Amino acid sequence: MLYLYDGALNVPNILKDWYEQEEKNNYGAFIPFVGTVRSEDEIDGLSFDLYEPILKSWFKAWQKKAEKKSAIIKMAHSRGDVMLHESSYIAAVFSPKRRAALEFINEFVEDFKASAPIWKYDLRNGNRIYAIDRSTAIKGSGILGDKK
Amino acid sequence: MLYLYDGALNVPNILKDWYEQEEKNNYGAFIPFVGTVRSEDEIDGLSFDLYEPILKSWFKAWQKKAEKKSAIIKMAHSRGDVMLHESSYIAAVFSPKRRAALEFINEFVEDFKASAPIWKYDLRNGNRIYAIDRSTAIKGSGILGDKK
Amino acid sequence: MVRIEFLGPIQKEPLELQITNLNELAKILQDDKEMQEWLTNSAVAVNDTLICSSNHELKDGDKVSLLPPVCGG
Amino acid sequence: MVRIEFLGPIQKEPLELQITNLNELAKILQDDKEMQEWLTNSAVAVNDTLICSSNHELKDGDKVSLLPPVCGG
Repeated sequence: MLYLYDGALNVPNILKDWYEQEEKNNYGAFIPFVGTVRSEDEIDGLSFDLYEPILKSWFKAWQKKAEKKSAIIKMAHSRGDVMLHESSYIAAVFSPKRRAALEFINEFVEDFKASAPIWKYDLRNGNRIYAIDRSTAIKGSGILGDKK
Repeated sequence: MLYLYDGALNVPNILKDWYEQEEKNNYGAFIPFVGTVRSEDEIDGLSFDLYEPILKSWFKAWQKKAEKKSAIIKMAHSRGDVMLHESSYIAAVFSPKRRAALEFINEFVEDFKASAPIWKYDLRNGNRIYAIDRSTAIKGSGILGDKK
Repeated sequence: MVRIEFLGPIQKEPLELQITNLNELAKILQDDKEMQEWLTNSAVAVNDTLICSSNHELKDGDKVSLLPPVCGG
Repeated sequence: MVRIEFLGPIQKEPLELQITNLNELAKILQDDKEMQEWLTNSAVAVNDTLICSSNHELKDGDKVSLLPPVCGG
């Protein structure tokens, strides 16, 4: 399941809900990844835009990959502003086996960073500045660029 | 920190405590690994023996490794009986960066499985049967064996 | 008509254009100085599916989205 | 005297032995049929530090622990 929230995530509640949803379903390994806003470069926080239609189809493709390994994935992400030391992202895998779970969370989080249609802005003195230096062009980008 | 409990772990509470202990400490990534007892081979549950002196020194060595990467680790484990669908193990890393955190939890959990002085027993019809088939000889084992 | 939407940080209002493929869209957008860098680093979706060739045909009612570099988490 | 402890699933009471290195311990334990498999798959710690050579010297008051194959988690 994919959960989108306005503002920061309530991490303890989300982890509790997810654990309790699956605890009787015979998954031997549960690995959440929690992303929290760090204080660096004097930012006041981060802000996020999401494009839901493609985010949902991207997530659905990963759900199918998980299903093939008898695993499931869950993800929560913030929309809008998330201040310093608040959390904006949780991805989790539940899998029968440890090894598969560790590999899956790794691949999932890496592809999330490279492909999920989410844009990050630094909040700095009341401004919202696109974090282009930390952003990654989606695979296949540039097809409208000048071919000369 | 290393936390040892008699019986099953209260996973939501432990994750909440750990998250809240570190949320202001500027770690961008928090990755817990939760191990839960699966129903397989008709067991009723698992049971664990720990040898604390060596478990603590093994954990301390990993704390030092984490420190070198500006990360920290926490671990909780059960002593005694843990029944089906209850959890017996949580390992977690807090790290400034995602990549380092994913690598670290991976290495830590693998070494835990290979080296931590914990013995696992299947609970089956009131018997406690050493799970030798799933156990791993610690590196350097066999030095007292017959050299002939 | 084909609707063109600019996502995330691309500060540009949607367009409605009479075009039949992505190459025509590329020519139109390349004339806009402010779009040139976005064109080199953005991905393109037609009706919310990512497309990897500019030869892709478009039909009346299609929606084209430009997705600049991403950074979730 | 050196104290020998058998951890986890090895069902054996501790021993107190007058020995000066691990090779002597190996010889004594190899005479115990029930110990032979444990000897091939157990690690050895002296005073809670894992040891990788049977030439390790022992002194009065040392504690030797045998650690059979592990499986935490």
